[in-house]
Amino acid sequence: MHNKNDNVRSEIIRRSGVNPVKCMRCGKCTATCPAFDTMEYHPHQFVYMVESGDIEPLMNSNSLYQCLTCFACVDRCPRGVEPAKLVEAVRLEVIRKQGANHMKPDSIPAMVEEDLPQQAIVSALRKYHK
Amino acid sequence: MRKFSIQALDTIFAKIAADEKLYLPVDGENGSNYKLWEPGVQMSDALNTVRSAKDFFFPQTENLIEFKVTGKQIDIIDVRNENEDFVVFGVRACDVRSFDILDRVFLSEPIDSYYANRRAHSVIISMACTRPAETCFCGTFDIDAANPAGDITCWKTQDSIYMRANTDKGEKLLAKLDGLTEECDDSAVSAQQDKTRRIMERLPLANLSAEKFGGGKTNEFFNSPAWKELSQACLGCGTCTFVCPTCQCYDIKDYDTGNGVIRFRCWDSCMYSDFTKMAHGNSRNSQVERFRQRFMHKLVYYPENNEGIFGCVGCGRCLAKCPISMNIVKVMKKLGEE
Amino acid sequence: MQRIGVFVCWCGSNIAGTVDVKAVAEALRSEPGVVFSTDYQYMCSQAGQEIIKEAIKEHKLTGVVVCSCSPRMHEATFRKTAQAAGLNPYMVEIANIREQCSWIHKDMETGTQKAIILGRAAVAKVNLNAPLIPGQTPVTKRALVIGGGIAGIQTALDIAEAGFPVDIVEKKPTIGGKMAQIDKTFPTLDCAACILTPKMVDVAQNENIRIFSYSEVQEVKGFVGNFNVKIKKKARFVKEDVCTGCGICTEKCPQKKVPNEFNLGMDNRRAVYIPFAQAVPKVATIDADYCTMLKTGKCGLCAKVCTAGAIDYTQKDEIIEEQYGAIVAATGFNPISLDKFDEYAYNQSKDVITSLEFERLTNAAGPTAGKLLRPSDGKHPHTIVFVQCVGSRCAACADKGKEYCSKICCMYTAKHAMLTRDKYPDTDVYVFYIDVRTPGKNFDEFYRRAVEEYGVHYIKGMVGKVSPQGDKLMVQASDLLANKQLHIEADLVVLAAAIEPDKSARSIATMLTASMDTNDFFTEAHPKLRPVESPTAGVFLSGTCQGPKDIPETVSQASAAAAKVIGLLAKDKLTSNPCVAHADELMCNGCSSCANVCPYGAISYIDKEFRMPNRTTAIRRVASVNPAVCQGCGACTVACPSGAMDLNGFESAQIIAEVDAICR
Amino acid sequence: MQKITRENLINKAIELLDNGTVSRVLGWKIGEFAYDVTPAVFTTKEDLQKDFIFDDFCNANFSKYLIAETRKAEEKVLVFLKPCDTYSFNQLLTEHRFSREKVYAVGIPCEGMLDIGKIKALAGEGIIDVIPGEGSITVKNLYEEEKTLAYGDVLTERCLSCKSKKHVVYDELMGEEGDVIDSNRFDEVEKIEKMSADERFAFWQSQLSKCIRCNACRDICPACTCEKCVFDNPKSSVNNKAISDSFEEKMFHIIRAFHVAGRCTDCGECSRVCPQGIPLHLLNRKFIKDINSFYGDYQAGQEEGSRAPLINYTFDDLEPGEAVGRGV
Amino acid sequence: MSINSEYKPKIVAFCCNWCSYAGADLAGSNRLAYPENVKIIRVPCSCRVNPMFILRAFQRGADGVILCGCHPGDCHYTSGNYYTRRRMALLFSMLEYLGIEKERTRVEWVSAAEGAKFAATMNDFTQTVAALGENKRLEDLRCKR
Repeated sequence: MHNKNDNVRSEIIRRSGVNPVKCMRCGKCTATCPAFDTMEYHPHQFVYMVESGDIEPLMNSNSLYQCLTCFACVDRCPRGVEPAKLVEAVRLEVIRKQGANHMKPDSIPAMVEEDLPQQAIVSALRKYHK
Repeated sequence: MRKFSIQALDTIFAKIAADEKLYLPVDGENGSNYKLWEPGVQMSDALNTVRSAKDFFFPQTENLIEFKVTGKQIDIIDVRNENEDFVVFGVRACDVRSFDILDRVFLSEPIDSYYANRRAHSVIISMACTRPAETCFCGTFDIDAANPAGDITCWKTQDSIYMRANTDKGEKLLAKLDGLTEECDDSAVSAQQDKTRRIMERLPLANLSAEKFGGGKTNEFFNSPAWKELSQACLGCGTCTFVCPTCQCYDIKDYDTGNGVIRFRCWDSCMYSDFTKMAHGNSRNSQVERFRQRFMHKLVYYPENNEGIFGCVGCGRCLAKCPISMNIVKVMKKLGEE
Repeated sequence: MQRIGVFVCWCGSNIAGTVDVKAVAEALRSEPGVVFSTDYQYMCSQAGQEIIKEAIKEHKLTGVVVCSCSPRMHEATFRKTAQAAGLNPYMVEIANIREQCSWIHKDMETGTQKAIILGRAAVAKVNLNAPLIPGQTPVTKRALVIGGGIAGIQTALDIAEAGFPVDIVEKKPTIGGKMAQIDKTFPTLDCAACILTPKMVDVAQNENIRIFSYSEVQEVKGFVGNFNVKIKKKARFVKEDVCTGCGICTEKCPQKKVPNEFNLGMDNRRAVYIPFAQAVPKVATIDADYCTMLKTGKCGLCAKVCTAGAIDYTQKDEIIEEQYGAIVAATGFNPISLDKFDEYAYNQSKDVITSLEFERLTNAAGPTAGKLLRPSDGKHPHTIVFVQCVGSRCAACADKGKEYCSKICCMYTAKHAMLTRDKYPDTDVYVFYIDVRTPGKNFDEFYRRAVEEYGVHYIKGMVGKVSPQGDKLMVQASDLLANKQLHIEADLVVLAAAIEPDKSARSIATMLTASMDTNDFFTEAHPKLRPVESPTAGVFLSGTCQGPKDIPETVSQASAAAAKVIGLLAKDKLTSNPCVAHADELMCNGCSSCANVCPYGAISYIDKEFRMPNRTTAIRRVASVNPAVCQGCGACTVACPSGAMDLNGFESAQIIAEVDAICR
Repeated sequence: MQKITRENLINKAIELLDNGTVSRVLGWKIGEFAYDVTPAVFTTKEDLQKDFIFDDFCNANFSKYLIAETRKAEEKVLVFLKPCDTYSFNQLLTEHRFSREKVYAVGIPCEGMLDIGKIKALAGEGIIDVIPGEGSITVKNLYEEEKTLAYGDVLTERCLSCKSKKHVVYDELMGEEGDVIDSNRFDEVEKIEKMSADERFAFWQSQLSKCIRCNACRDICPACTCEKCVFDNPKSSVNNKAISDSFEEKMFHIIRAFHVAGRCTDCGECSRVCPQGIPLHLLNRKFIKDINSFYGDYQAGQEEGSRAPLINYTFDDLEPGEAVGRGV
Repeated sequence: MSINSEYKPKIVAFCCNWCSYAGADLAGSNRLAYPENVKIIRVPCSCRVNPMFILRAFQRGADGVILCGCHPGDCHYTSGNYYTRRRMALLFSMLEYLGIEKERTRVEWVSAAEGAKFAATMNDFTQTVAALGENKRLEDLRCKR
């Protein structure tokens, strides 16, 4: 069951530093997720699907971009699984396949607004800059 | 008598060292000690080495035999390696005499073949003293520092070194150096000897006499009350014994290596509480008795068994090294008072 | 020279699977001292032990090496075997070739080689073993139970029933513990008070039991059979033997604003109080932190109204010293603090409560006289959300929760949900769970009744957030099976807080020299085979101080601990472990280093006359070890520079021989 | 400041003998040469006047002699203690090695003792007289040569980094009391700590390989007072009489230093008496330095009855893993 | 020094009976592998370990010595491991001062419940020691014949 996407799976696990096996399926991540409504796959599903190597659907899902990277799931998880990091890792997998950078450091000053949290820029750069 | 210029010293050493290992006193951080000569090694000018020359024949530890144990099988392994020729250069008169004293112990029946082999394979080149120290008292035991024994005797002057062979071994070695030395008379040597002997007379211990001691004096000294006073500061360490050129006591011990046993002998000291400890305990169970043993041996027991020759050569090492400055001179003076 | 027999165990395939046992037996046969060597499927079996016994007799063995499982498992077994064959039991050593070898190595060659080396080390040690004779010490026939909850009560009653005197030390003014605060018990729904209070009365009336309430253990010295304990009886400013428990003082006391800990602070009591009606001893206690008289010297009302004249403002803490043969730890548990779980708003809303608080809210003697009302406004809640595993199974948050499962929450939450629905059928009850764990007699049936008969909504998923909005609590949660996020408007949220050992347990463990695990639960001597004993001889474990437990389990463990204590107290003499330190007087110089490091005070000094050279004598100060007090740790052996101090069974020479054998 | 002289000490000793306070006097006895001084027990006025000496070579620390001396008789023995000797005295009392009641301790001042080894190294052999001067000594030899040497160049190693001129225990003090000194005694240790591991190994290998196992360091050491040393005890499995492998000397010196760790007062006698000139005090000082930095300053012998660091602990001591890798 | 992949250092592990030996047993029960070069010697308490034993192990050819005891505060004998901690801190510092590689000695606190930690510790220690190569600085050549 785990072998179909083993390479991608282990790469995601390596990149995120997350051990999805630690998950005890309590769903607290999903319960706490502010983006739940817009997401196709929810944090606990992310964890489970990565664990079972079912990564294709995740890569094709818009859920990747609905995650706000707010880390609520990371904070609340009683087992220290850190689902957001998995989402991030899958997102990177998609971005890296696309090749070019979507965002360049040079373009950042133009984006800076007073109200924009710095973390958003950092997250965006992480997401869209290879 | 042969002589050569002091500048040729290294050439002479190289010639000797070409065939045999050559050892000589070399200055180190902690005074002079015997080292293997190699090109570039300088001979020390110090009066004497910190450790005595007895190590050459009677090293501090020496493996005698080994047993290899495999399960319950024991194999005996011969590890002897004392059959190599070597030359010791620059031995002082006192240390040369110490070899005689050791010979009388190790070469009398039963002969200690380890010691005997080393002696047989050695050539001793002695060096006459010119600048004795305040601790020297070889004269007390009729040793002439200006005319030491040995296979070859050397005298060192400002510019030259004079050599005289005393034995066949010495002749042979000297012959080997023929091309590098020249024949000479002994006038320079005599002059130096006279000078040295005059200094010897002025030494603080020049008048120390061993007359009162010797064989047959056991009863006279054994029960002297002086021993208690003399020994009360003694720590019971083995410093005097281990720097002494004539102390010859050893212990034979087995070292279990885990794979077998190495049987070795090592110096022992009669100052130690477990010296000659036997099944019943210790025959000398207080420091007074142990202290007495060492000096009685040097001054009474040894001469008794060896035609009056004393077991001390007056080298003065123990005077310099005893942590509490107790020594044979103080013992002789105190006992001699009575 | 010893005559050593080597016995290599296969342990079925446990050892033989990765160790060539025949080769081990063969290799060890050629070790020095070994005269016999063999192997067998199960050395610990009757037949295996017979082989050892016969070999001891036939080959006149003086030492035995068993290459088998861990000595922690069967060392005692094989020692007894040897003893039965007439050999001193301490002439037996175990080479651990299972846990340390066959179980961790996969390769036969590797396993065999290592097993040989481990066996060799054991042989090297036995070569230096000497027969050891255990000492004997008398047993004080009295037990101490620390903690007066249901565990302590049951243990004390059982011991007392067997005829031995028992003292209970309880730090609160009454015994009863957590069970006294509980309303009903699962799965039978008996009233907790109805089944507990008769036992409390039994305790009070039992001639063999003394209760030291409002007391703490202050110091424990001694050892199994001979503990010397100092108990601090805290001043309660009421003469216990005079107070009739009439309660007049508790009604007249003008200081009314003292949070009532029995109701978890949900209502108030007076500065002088009796925790609850059925308290044992039923004696008032003055709370020095709140009493005006004690704080300012002005008031004295309680003394005036007390017809018995029991009030004594000058009372001081009292130290009682008593001897005990055995000590039982029954220190119990507490729910963890939920202060750090911001997401559940426990600190923000009065209507977010713990399960224990819920018990008090539903209890007839509680702050609401048994009516389920919201603490904030006293209204009846219509929607109640229960959250399980709050702080339990929490591996990522050691500062907040506990990694272990608290075991009892599933069942009491089902009980709460069921009782709520039973009494208030108009209430919607949700239970959020990760797993529902119901292993126990009638447990799953109970849970299913809650779902099937009482219509409790069990939802697989966790609550992510509770946010107070107006007088409601917005509960955001996930329903994992429906893959939905739920938003429930609740009136009351009940959190099943994890339980943890009582904070006092750590210091008590230190006094008892009993070990604890990283969660501060007492460690049992063996998790399976000696679950009610501490590794420290004479110290026993009862109830939740050893691990989370429900009431039936606690009671059975309490009785088990009592049985162990009775077994101990029934003996007139105890044989003590002979593996103790001993000083070689000839070498000892009396410097006191050893006595300074001895944790048991087992070393004293005597002036002894020694024969010196030449028929003189000298008096020297030398160490002397009390073998009954020494526990054999060996700290002294290293503190001693001369090597005069050595340890039986673990002598320096033996350990060095093992080192040599291993490094060979 | 009045200088305490030989005469002062002799008079004090005679006074105490005469009034029956003591029956014996532990003092320094004049020897063959200007520098050779032997510890001795004096019982009469005549002996004291004839042989008692107090000069720049009175190195010997009498504390250890008290163990044997106090066992000999019921009467008190008089002992003269230099400041550093008093620390050893206290440490031995802490370890119950002799009875305080049997000793009358007189503290005497010390301006530092001289090292004959250093003098000989600078002035050569053949010394017949050493004449003390102001800040220097004049050495005369057999060859009618004279040399003046600065005090600082010939002080013993331990006196160069003297830790205290204060007497921590005495019954009576002669002269004025000094102070504990902020010494530089750890400089040498730090120098070694700063070397690379290879250099450190090379340094100690070369030093320790000189050892001849004469046991002088152990036998002079006031902390080594075991009735029988483990290295002499055949039952200890580590006994050995002589060095026959480089391991043995390491074992001996490490264990010896460990056994006296926390008890060593840093009196420096070990290095002073070593016939091979091994700086053994640098091992002991390493332990002292570590103890000070790991567990807080501790001076063995400063206070009678104090608990040595190795028989003590706190709950938050540093871990062994944190103890290494600090100096380098 | 070239690191031979076949090189297997000899490791002596002193384990206290109550915590670490039980931890090792647990590692065994859980089948958590660690190198066979680790050999365990059972002592009642870590405080039973004399520095002489450690030096002895090196003398006899051990390449690394590790001492395991209960966590500070958990000692079965209350205080044993506190003494161990001081003794070993000083001993290890001294060995380092003498130029002995500091990685050859280690103290690790392993409880009876920490089978996994025991195995991980032994794996790590063995690797560390293997990287150093043979113990040359505290060897006794007589024992290597």
